[in-house]
Amino acid sequence: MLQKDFKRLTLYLLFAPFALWIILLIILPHIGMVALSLREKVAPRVYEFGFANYLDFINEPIYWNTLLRTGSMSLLVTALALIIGFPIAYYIAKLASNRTRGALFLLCLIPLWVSDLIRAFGWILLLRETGIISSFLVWSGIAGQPIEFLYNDAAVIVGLVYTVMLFMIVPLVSTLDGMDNSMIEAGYNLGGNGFTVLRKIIVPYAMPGIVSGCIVTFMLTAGSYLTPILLGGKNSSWFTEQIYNQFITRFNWEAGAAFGILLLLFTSVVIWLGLKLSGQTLANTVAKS
Amino acid sequence: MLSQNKTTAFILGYRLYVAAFFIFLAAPLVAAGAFAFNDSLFPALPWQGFTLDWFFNDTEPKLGMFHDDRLLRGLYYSFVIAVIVAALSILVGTTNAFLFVRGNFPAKNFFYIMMVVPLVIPGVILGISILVMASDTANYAEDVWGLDLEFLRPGIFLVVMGQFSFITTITSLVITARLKKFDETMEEAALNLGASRARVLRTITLPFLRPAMIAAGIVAFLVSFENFNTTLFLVGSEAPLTITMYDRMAKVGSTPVLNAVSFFLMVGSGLLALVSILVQRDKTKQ
Amino acid sequence: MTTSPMFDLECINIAKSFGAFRAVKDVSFNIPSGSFFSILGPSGCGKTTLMRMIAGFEEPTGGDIQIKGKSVLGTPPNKRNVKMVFQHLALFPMMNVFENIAYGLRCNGVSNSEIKKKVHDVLERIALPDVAEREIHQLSGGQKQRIAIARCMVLDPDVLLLDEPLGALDLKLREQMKIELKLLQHQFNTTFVYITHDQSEALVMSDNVAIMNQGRFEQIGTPQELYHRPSTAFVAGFVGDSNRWSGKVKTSDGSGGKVATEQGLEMAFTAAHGETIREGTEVDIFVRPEFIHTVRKTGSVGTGEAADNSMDGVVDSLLFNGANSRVLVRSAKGELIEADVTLTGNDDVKPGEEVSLVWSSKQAMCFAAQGAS
Amino acid sequence: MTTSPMFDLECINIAKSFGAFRAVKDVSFNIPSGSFFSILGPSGCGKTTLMRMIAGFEEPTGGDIQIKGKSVLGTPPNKRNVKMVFQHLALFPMMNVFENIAYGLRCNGVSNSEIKKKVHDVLERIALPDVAEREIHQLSGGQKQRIAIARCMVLDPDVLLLDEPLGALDLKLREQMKIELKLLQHQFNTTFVYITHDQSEALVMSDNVAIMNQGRFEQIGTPQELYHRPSTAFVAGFVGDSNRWSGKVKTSDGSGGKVATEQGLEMAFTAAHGETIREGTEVDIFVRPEFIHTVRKTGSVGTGEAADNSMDGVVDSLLFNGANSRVLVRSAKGELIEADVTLTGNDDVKPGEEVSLVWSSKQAMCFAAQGAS
Amino acid sequence: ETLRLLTWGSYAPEALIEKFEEEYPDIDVEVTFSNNEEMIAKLRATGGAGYDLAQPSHDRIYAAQFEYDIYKPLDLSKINTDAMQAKLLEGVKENTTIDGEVYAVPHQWGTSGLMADKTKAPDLKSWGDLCDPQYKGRTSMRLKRTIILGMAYEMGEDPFAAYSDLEKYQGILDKVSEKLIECKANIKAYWNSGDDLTAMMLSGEIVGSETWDSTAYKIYDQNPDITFVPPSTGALAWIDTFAIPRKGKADDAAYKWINFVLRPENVTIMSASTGAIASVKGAKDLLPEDKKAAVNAAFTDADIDNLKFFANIPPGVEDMEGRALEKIKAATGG
Ligand SMILES: Nc1ncnc2c1ncn2[C@@H]1O[C@H](COP(=O)(O)OP(=O)(O)OP(=O)(O)O)[C@@H](O)[C@H]1O
Ligand SMILES: Nc1ncnc2c1ncn2[C@@H]1O[C@H](COP(=O)(O)OP(=O)(O)OP(=O)(O)O)[C@@H](O)[C@H]1O
Ligand SMILES: NCCCCNCCCN
Ligand SMILES: [Mg+2]
Ligand SMILES: [Mg+2]
Repeated sequence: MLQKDFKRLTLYLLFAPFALWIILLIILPHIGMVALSLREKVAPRVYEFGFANYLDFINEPIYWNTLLRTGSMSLLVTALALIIGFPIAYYIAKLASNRTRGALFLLCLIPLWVSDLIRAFGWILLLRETGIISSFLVWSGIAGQPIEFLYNDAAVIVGLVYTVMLFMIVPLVSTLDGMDNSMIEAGYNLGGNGFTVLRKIIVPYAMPGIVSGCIVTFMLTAGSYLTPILLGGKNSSWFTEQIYNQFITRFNWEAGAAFGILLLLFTSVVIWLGLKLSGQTLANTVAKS
Repeated sequence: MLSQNKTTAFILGYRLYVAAFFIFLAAPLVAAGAFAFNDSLFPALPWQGFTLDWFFNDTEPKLGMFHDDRLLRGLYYSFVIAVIVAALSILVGTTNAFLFVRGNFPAKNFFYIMMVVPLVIPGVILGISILVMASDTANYAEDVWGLDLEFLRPGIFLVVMGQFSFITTITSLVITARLKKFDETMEEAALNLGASRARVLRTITLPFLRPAMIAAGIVAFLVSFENFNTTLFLVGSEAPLTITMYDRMAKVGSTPVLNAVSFFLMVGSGLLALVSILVQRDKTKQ
Repeated sequence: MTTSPMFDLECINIAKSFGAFRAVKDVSFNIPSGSFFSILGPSGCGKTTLMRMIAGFEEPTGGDIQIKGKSVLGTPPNKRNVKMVFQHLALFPMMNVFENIAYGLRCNGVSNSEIKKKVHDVLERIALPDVAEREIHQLSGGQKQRIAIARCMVLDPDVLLLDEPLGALDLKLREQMKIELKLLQHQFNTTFVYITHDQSEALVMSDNVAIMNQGRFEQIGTPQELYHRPSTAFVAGFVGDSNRWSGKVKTSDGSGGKVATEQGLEMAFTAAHGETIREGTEVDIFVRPEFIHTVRKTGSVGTGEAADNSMDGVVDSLLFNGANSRVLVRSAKGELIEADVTLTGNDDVKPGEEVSLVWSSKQAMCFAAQGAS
Repeated sequence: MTTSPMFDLECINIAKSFGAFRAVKDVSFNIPSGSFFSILGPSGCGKTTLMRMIAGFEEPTGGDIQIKGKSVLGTPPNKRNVKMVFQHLALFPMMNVFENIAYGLRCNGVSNSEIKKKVHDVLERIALPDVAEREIHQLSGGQKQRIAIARCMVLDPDVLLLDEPLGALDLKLREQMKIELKLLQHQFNTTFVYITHDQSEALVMSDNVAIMNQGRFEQIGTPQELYHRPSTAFVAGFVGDSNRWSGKVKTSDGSGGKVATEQGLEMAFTAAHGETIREGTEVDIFVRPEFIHTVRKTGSVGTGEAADNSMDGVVDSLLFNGANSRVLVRSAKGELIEADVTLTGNDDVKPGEEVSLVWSSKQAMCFAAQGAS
Repeated sequence: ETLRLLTWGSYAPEALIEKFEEEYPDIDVEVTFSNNEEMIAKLRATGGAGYDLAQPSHDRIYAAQFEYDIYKPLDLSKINTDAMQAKLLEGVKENTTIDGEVYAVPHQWGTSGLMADKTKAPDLKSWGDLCDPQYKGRTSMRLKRTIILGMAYEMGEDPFAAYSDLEKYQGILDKVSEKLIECKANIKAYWNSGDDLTAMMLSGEIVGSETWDSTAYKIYDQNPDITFVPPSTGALAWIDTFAIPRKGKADDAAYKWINFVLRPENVTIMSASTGAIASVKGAKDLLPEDKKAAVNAAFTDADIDNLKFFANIPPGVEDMEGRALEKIKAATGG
């Protein structure tokens, strides 16, 4: 039937851009990267198939330590962003009056307005020993001498939490927004106190938003580059930095590709675990925000 | 209203917390913006007095941003790239929305997940994977066929592709969400009133999607504009602004002209964000 | 089968299957020009599917649809002169009222000045002359309703289809729009085909009503015919409230006789329209509450009708609902029987009071039981 | 004011302002233990606000609320033994039925075995013994309704508040749930406070109804009192259908007399309950359709009641609606008057027929007009 | 046409570009700032396309060209080699000749060494002094190969000599890494760019650091107490060169630029911006006054004699050094 042919043709036409996008820009490049990571450099301009790059990773504690460090700090950042962001999201979605709600939400988006670079730049200006905060503390007499806030893990975490906060708050606000206020009232009405209502009603209800926010936050953090480099101290290596180094300063694309695959596997496993533990799926979390 | 049984102290504390949070959000931006007006060669305290030199002065060493060709060129490339990426990603985002909302095909769920996946791949990895594939292809073409596929070498094309590869997920999600809210009977109504399919698309469905497309476009534009991680690996000689600024910071030394650019960007994206909000406050919410 | 062009719409053995599921089964009907025709049936019985076939959104798996005597089977929906008002109206939110109404005209390539005139005219006719420049969200529910109709009527359709257009409105407005819809139909003098699962809508507005059940038409007739002379037990039960008993016929002359319910209640009955019911048949008996008169033991009030059934009982409870109040009477056999009463507030029946219920055998409609029906 | 502990709930001069807007104005009432009390009023009149104050979600700006004789003003909502069924039920979608019902018990620290027993019991009582393990989205609308009630009742509340719990259900289900709610209340024998803007719900279910308008209670009484002896024009107009005229009193002995409507129609009236109406007063007159008897010119049927008002007219149209059919009669002065008729399908009145409408002066309720009321 | 320069920050001052564009109106100059590693990485990714002129240091050309084939041979006849200091020219040619083809000529040279605030750290003289506990938390360095090499000299090794024996070089690397890890506790932060180094130094957050001489000269302008200090084992000298990428599309313009910036009057402008000394004859005299003063404050003739020129990096060394650097970075040193 003509109608059916037309439908089929439309479907193909709609599928084509999707397929081109996913195949050419996502699948093939990743296959290419896997292939590249399985090449061993045996001499200049001479390569062989092998797992040397991965073995290298396993045998060198620096590498996997850095990956673990990156992972654990990313989890920490994710947790902090959730803890700090949840009350804010709740305030915006449930407590603020209709008019302020829009304004507050807009304010939350402000950091998105400028790049990572400028955000980090701003933090440097604030945190450095001769920066604004330290100067203020000295000026106000709270501190006797300038204090260095920059160049340490705490600074990195502050900067990262700042950078990803938005991606935590937006899905939280949107799920909490969809929650009928009477649900919370019912929670109280049936005898729950503030804590019970939070634990048994609000948090479970917001779970898709929480998971969505956590996934995006975690992966943004683990994949970030500028913030840890610019704010980090002497000990703060970040896995992306090592990937960059492999590619750029060591011209070792093969190892860089292997590291890239490892980072991808690592974040995927963490995200997968998170989804399993929270009983959510990618489709009802990230795909919804 | 949902905390009526809490003490006023609790509410006050809550408000203070919210206020503190927004100060936290604003602080680095204010800091970055404020030093644009400091009459000093370094973006640092002490405050040396107010100046607009970092915007308008036309001589070294205090070359203002509007006279700094390299920054302006970066701005221009950023703009061009962002516009192309936004346009492409809206286009594909829209076809994806139709595909997943209207289409019926095997393994639809799986493909839907595939559509979301680029958002959870670290940007650095997207960058290098595309770089690797593009160079391999170009090298192969050169070695085997003697073809010089220059567009596969780092440059604007690859930057656009790299950004497009994950920004399309964002636009797809935004537009899909909107299309899901579309009442298909509206299309049937239009058909019923005598419109052809093409006309229905043009006069009913696309206008309905327009706010989402604009909003998605603005988000795409902003994300592209500020992207660093993916771009870093794909950039050629036409460097967009973030890269230019980074190079400036890391390789030359920053002057408050970077603060001036930051300030300029904040104002610009602020305006854009406002536009997107005005657009989304559309009249089609029944 | 010959087709006579005096019918605006004619369906002949129309059928629709979704896979193995038969949503519409061999439905045939025709609608005289200018009449108000309703299709009434429970949710899921296939009403919308039928209407979508008429509008061209679904292709029938069998049968023929003719509009003004011409088959429209191959005609795409945008070429059929059958307009439709959707359940949620499907007004275009991105256009104002004028543009909504003008939409169909523009599709037909009508000139701008002509459009202006026509839109203006139709707005006058629906008594909303001043809303042309309004946005859709600035209209009230009833106004939207009328705009949705105007949008179709401006195109001068052969038939207007309405799919539960009042479903989304609230109670009060629905009552009001019922009357208004009927008036509009009078005004435009166009054939309306109206879908609903609310019997009161169908009864109040229609010239003819088809009762649909499980993909089939059970009966087509005027509202009064359906109400008073239902031809199947389903129709009797679906249209209007009823006391319903299952029983067995004791004596019968084919069109009436005596029946005893399973609980042992005996009553005189009349066989339903056109049915012949023999002795010994298992039957369903329907008696409408408003035909049961509650006679108080003290100070009896004479009724003007032949009340050849009567039963004593005790008032169990009163469901006071203003003019639609009802009394529940428990018979000696323990059954609850509903009867309408008018409660004036002075000296009404009270729970516990002994009463007689009387009703005419004419109002006790009997249908041969059909398995689990 | 002394408080007697026989009332489960007592409100004394309760008031609530939102800024300058007074949503609830000095409302006082008390509800005897175990009764079904409804608050009926148009949208926005303050019903929900009142209920939220009782539940503790809003603090009154004045007055006192007492539950079982004790003021609960300072008590937070989770400490009040007043449970609430929300309009959209607010069942917790992330918990199954069992957990929904168990929630309140867990909050009270009830032991697990006890919880199991109680949940099981309450499910039995609402006749849904097998749904404990279902997810909320697997329930039908009516089932959800009952679970929402069970969730409250399992906590043995002093008072159960219900805020338009049937609002979201469809017509048929709403009809059915009306009866069911009443039965549940009987079963649990708990005080129900029921909010609605649907008069039929309030009338059918309640022991007592309060009519609320613009933040005030206009009248409290049994459904029949409200229907038959409304104390204000608002109540007369809001509860039940009415023909309504504005007019001026010609002669009066204070409690009744003669009145002429603006259109010149004259009739005998009775002053509304408790009102004294003098000659020359501007009044609103209400006559319910079911109290107007349509008398056909041919073959008159005697009515048992004193019908001291009578008017001739021509049948304009019949609104056939089964048992609730109505006739519209156009009077000689051109007015349309609605009267209920029973249409049997045999020899009914027809449009164009001349009829007399007769009604008793007792049924013509008169209220002194209050400005724009 | 466009001349796309891939060069160091400050190696293309705006004033000079304007002057060049005035002289050659049909040439448009576009600059990308980079560093040695990135130049190679970029050109490797592009297969030598995307740029028309690159300026890697002399020691970074041979291996990169050998492995990735990213440059094209220079046509020396188009370059005004006569103006160049013969010693520098020969040195660079020697380092960058493959199969008889020359791939680079020198542009300007400078050193990496130390800088110190004389008032606060008068005794900071050698690479090792950065690890002196008396400056605890008040020194800095860049975690790149320069500090490895400097520290190797400090420890009495000759790293460049060990290039021929990579095993031996690995030994040196291990030793140096250990030392640098120990040293970690002493330093405030690793600097990444001339920018953060300048900020730390000028604000007094640190008193001494490893540095490029040019950065030190700039700071000297602001605060004459801060001077470049050639380390006692000798400053490390580099020569930044000109090389033409294999797929460069504006060779003529590139040659024009090379000859242009080597003209005496332009050398002064260039040096004012870069702080480096051109490889032309009499270059020191062409330095602008302030730079001349800074250089004189920093260098004695003995220091100049003691310069250690970076030697060609053989393939594989980058990887070894990279690993050592990562190890240092990852070590927890306080
Ligand atoms: N596209 C479809 N595919 C499969 N089954 C369908 C489809 N459309 C309708 N049905 C089924 O056909 C039956 C009739 O559906 P239809 O929508 O016509 O009912 P309806 O009478 O309009 O009901 P309602 O009053 O609830 O609108 C239903 O059982 C429905 O599930
Ligand atoms: N938090 C509030 N702030 C300001 N005004 C309010 C607030 N809550 C309710 N109101 C106003 O108080 C009035 C009464 O509202 P309420 O919700 O009690 O009405 P209701 O009788 O329940 O109406 P409905 O039947 O529509 O639910 C309304 O005019 C409403 O706008
Ligand atoms: N290891 C080689 C360093 C080359 C430095 N060139 C420095 C230019 C700084 N502006
Ligand atoms: Mg339907
Ligand atoms: Mg309400």
